[in-house]
Amino acid sequence: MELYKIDEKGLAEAMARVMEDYRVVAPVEKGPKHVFDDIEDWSDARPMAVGTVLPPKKYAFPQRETLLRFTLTGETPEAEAVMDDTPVVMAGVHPCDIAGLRCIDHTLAGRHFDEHYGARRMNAIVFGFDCMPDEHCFCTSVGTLKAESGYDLFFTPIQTGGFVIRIGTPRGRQLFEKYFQHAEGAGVYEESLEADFRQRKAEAVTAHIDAPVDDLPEVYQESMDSEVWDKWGAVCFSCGSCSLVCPTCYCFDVQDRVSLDGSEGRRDRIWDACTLPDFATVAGGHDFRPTAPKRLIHRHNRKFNYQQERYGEPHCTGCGRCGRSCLVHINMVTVANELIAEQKGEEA
Amino acid sequence: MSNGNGNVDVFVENITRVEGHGNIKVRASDGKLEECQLQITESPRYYEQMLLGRKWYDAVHITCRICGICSTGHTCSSLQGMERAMGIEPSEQTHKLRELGLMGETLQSHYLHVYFLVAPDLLGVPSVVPLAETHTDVVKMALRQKRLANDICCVTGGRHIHPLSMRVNGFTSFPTKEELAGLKERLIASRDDLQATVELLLTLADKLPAFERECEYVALTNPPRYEFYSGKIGSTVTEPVEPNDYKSKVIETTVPHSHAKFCGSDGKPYQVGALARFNLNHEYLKPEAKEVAKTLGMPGPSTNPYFINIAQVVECVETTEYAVELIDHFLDVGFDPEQDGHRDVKPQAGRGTGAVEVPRGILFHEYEVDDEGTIVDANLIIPTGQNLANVEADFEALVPTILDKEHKEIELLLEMLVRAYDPCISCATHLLNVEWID
Amino acid sequence: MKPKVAFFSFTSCEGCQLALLECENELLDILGAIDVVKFREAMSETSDEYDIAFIEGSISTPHDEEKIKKIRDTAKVIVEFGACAATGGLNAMRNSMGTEEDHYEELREKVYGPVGVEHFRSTKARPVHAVVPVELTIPGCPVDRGHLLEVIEAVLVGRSPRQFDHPLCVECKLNDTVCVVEAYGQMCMGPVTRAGCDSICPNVGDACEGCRGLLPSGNFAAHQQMLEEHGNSKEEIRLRYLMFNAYPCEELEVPLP
Amino acid sequence: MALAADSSIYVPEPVTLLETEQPTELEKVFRVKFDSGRPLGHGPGQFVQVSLFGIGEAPISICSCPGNDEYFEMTVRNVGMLTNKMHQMADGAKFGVRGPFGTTFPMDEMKGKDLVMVAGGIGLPPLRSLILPVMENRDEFGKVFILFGTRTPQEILFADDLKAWNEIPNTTVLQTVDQGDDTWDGNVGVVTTLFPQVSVDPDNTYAAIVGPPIMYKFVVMELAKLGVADERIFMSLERRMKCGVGKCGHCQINQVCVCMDGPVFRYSEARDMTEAI
Ligand SMILES: Cc1cc2nc3c(=O)[nH]c(=O)nc-3n(C[C@H](O)[C@H](O)[C@H](O)COP(=O)(O)OP(=O)(O)OC[C@H]3O[C@@H](n4cnc5c(N)ncnc54)[C@H](O)[C@@H]3O)c2cc1C
Ligand code: SF4
Ligand code: SF4
Ligand code: SF4
Repeated sequence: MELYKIDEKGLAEAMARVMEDYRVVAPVEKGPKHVFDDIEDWSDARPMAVGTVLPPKKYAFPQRETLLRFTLTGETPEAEAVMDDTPVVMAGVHPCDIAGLRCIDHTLAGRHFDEHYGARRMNAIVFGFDCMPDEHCFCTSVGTLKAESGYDLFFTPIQTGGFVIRIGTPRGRQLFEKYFQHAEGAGVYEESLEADFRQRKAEAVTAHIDAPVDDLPEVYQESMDSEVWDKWGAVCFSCGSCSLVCPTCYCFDVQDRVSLDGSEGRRDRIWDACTLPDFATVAGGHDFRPTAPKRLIHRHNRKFNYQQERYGEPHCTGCGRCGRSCLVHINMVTVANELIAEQKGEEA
Repeated sequence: MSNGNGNVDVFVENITRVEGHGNIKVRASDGKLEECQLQITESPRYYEQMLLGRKWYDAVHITCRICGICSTGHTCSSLQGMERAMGIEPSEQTHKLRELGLMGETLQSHYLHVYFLVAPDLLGVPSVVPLAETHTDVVKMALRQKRLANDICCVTGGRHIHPLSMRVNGFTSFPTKEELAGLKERLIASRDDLQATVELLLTLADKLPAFERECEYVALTNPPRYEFYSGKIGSTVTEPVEPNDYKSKVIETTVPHSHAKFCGSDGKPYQVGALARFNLNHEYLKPEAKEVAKTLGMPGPSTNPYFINIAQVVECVETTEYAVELIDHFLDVGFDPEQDGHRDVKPQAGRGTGAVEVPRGILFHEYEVDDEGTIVDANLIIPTGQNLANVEADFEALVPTILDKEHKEIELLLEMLVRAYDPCISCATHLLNVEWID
Repeated sequence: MKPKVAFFSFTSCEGCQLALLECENELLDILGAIDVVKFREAMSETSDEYDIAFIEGSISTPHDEEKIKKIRDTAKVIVEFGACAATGGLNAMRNSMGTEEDHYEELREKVYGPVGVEHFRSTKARPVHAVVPVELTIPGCPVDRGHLLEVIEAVLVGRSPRQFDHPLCVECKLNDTVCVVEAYGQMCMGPVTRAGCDSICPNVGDACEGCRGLLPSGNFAAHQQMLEEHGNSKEEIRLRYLMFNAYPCEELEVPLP
Repeated sequence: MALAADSSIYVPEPVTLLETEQPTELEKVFRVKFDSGRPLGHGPGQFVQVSLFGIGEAPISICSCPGNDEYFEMTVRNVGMLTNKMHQMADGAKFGVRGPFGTTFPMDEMKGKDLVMVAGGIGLPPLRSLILPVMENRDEFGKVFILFGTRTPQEILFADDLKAWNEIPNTTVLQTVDQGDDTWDGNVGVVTTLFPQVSVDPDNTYAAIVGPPIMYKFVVMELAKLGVADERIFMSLERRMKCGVGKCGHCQINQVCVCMDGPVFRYSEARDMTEAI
């Protein structure tokens, strides 16, 4: 694969030109944290910032989205699908979030293709960026240290300044050729610098799951009755934060709104979360997951068991967001390690 | 009932189109006034008591709930009081942004009052609802203006009612450039609407009764500014005093009839609010506002309480222009989070009083806190409370002159008078005595 | 037939009625869809026939109690409107200052001056549903405009409005808002408070004070412990719970630190 | 570069309500046809998403016989806002339908076998879309037992059908109510109390179950006692659903989505799913 390099200035110039033609979003500062937001000036972007509140999935699958608009005036109500296919360049998507998008593709772009998601997703241009982990990141445990695909362009910072660039798609190549005049070809040396960065990144990861990710489905399947769930369930607020910030979660609720004169309306979908009370309640009041431990079991199993078994990859990408946002310190690594330890204890 | 021979017995229960619940009770026989009361029937709310034992940071969010209309004013006064109590001097940026919020609130309250509460009287309809059909353009304009005013409060305080981001010694968040620029654009565009309002009022101005009564007027003064937020407590009678010395100006007396604890300066009733501000500070109005005052036939001080409505329109112009000025300032210098100290407040024992001009007049919040920032004493003095004695004095002067009128007309004139003061009874009840009339 | 709607105000700041008047962009549409027959704050005409009664304010005097019962007899639908009506709101702060009638006499005297005339009695401040059954609730101090409009819409369409049986944290996340506990260790009530205000406080960097009321499903013990971990004293946490939620604490038997 | 899609899996197709019938206080049967004239083309056990603009959607099973090109039928219990609105609809009303969705009872596999069909309450309508084709091709199946339990005699659905089926040779309809009254002289007790009357060749028997969540465990125990293998027990599960097409996540049980991988499951699969029953 061809490799290129670009310095900071060249990148800024290229991005300025991209911004003339495209909507560009990237992590920006918000208080002491970062969020993905529209940018007009590349100097506002913090493409390497880890732990944005929400992952960039919100551009392919927005928090609130109108699916249909309908009119109620005629004899037969009429509905029209609402699609948004405005291209958006997402700059600063880290390997974990690239994996996150792929996980959501399995469902939303799988059987019964969701055109609303599809329209956005296919027009979401991914400028991946490498990053330095904080104490919540655990990409090395779930195989997302490095993105093999899923990006149009990927930027890794190198010690000599600037970035090396990899091109992941034909679309990426077109964009590269159109906007990145200041990039130069790179060679073995830069490749070693790239490897170097990744090496340092891997070493900086401090949170680790104590078992190979392929073993996890079994660990979780065997742990349905573990006391670990009761322990954490007892402090869980059932606030849904963990699910809502997760790059692989896609559950949603659907709500209709009608204008006050009753003539027209819309059908919206809004993110929902399986950790919230009543998520699984049906008519008659029966709740299939009535307690916090039961809901935690479901969420954690979705990451390392159910979806992993179904689609062949863990649906936790090691981004650490759920751990950062959980105010009672429930996180994937702690829970996984407790389950693993418990089973090792049982075996021994 | 008036029979045209000097006997009057008026009882208006639950005066409409005022904030909160109040009754008017007037009785006269043989041309002699026997009873004359503005009764407040709102349930007691115990705000001052509820503050005791709470922390310094809660005062603002509790007291802004005293009133839905002037919650920004309560917020500003509360913050000033608490800052003065704990010896904190916030940055100019903080003061100016609060002022912008206050401008929004003054505008929104005046618009609400003029269009929704007073205009129906002048146009001879019972409420704004029928106006939606007969005067659609006026109503739409009113809604547009009110919306703009509300949005100023929202952009500065984070919410239209009960501001959020205003804190002791700063703000938890600042407006964005886009928000400010948007407001400015709308404010400038609103000058046309304002002009239309002035013209509308001009056609109705002769409907405002001619009634004069000399009294003392009290408002913040801070030459050469038409002041709302800082300065001293000025008076048309006495020398100005510092807010912390408010007690030397505002005396709380207990009157024998139902309305105990009326505030009187030197024992006499006085007036606060738009007309008081105008009478004290009119020479410092911006040229645009001065012009409007002239157009509306009130170039200088007036003693006609019905003209409070005119003063309000003049203030709409003044606050619009001042808001534009403040926004220009922020667009120019931006916000510097470094200047904000709301996250590093260290409680300290002390006593202090805040004083700001809310739409209905000067509002005092006095607090005493201990060295852990726990509130040990609180005293809140609300404009409507200060005005009540004056309203009754107006009644006493007015009623004998209108005894020969029809009952309905007397009732309307009295109601209009009460409404002119724009009393905010939900505020006032935290201190007023109450008498329940069933 | 347009539904006839009446607005009533009890012990409150009347900010919630104002919140309705503040729906400037929608007000004309609302007036087109409903028939407002009583709205003292904005109109003089009135009628005693109505289908839907919006109630603002707490029930805090024997007279209030009588009045709300009369309204219940007339209205098909009662909407508790705003924190004071839905949870007792700030008014209920005084409930913990004592429960005896005498006590209120004393309080009243302190605040309102010496007794010289007939004061009317006041009782504990209670939400409307503590006195008469209600059909719908729009909590919040003040009510959220969006929620208010949604309920009006739902009533017109014949849909049951959303209940927001989940914590406020949900809306923080949907809004990409920085958590004020995570960022500043503020005393946020969000994890145990009913959502539906679009996380308006955290959005501007302020902690949720719980004005929409405690969630019956709230994990109060864990929440209080979490707040303590972030450096807030037991007393501060207790006061925070008793600010907007004095009545719900009683109603839900919430353990307080 | 832009991918333009103007169709959407969430757009319902217009249908017209032909007629309704109200067998019980809470339930109404809706006969419906697509305005486009297209047949629904459902299999036994499938459901549709009924869509009322302004209110929302709800999954509702088809209770009519597959293969009917004229119309299809649904039985709806009035429990909430959408179902309530449906109950208020007049003949000729227009609304929306998406589907059919979900898995079916395996008619072909069942051919030549004895059948035990167990329904509780509103579980009978979905089962009816299996019973009707079985009855139409009655000689292709062995013995058929239909067990139906409701809480009260007033809640019995499709009484005429039940009676007619019971007349068919080799077919037994057994009914029970949780609480009897003076109108009722039949069996009183939960549906499992009917099992002693069932006699089938267990190695050659298929079972189908639809009912309230609590029912499944006990019915499965009875079937096990009879000796019916887990592989030959089918059950239709109910979960909350927002989309019907495997997206919204509400109906997920372990690896599967009830809307897409179900609602009809083979018990040998459901058995190993921790949350299924
Ligand atoms: C595959 C399938 C087939 C079904 N077939 C039928 C049928 O043939 N006849 C019939 O009457 N009912 C059937 N149901 C149940 C029916 O979908 C619900 O009763 C209906 O969604 C309730 O909608 P509502 O708007 O009237 O009630 P709502 O007002 O939405 O809700 C009432 C209660 O139902 C819960 N609820 C919300 N959505 C659902 C949902 N999708 N499923 C279950 N509960 C929900 C809510 O939590 C609430 O507690 C079926 C359900 C499924 C999953
Ligand atoms: S695990 Fe944490 S973030 Fe998730 S619902 Fe529970 S308390 Fe909220
Ligand atoms: S489960 Fe947590 S760590 Fe894993 S991808 Fe989701 S938010 Fe990130
Ligand atoms: S700020 Fe408050 S409401 Fe928002 S996520 Fe944090 S704890 Fe929850």
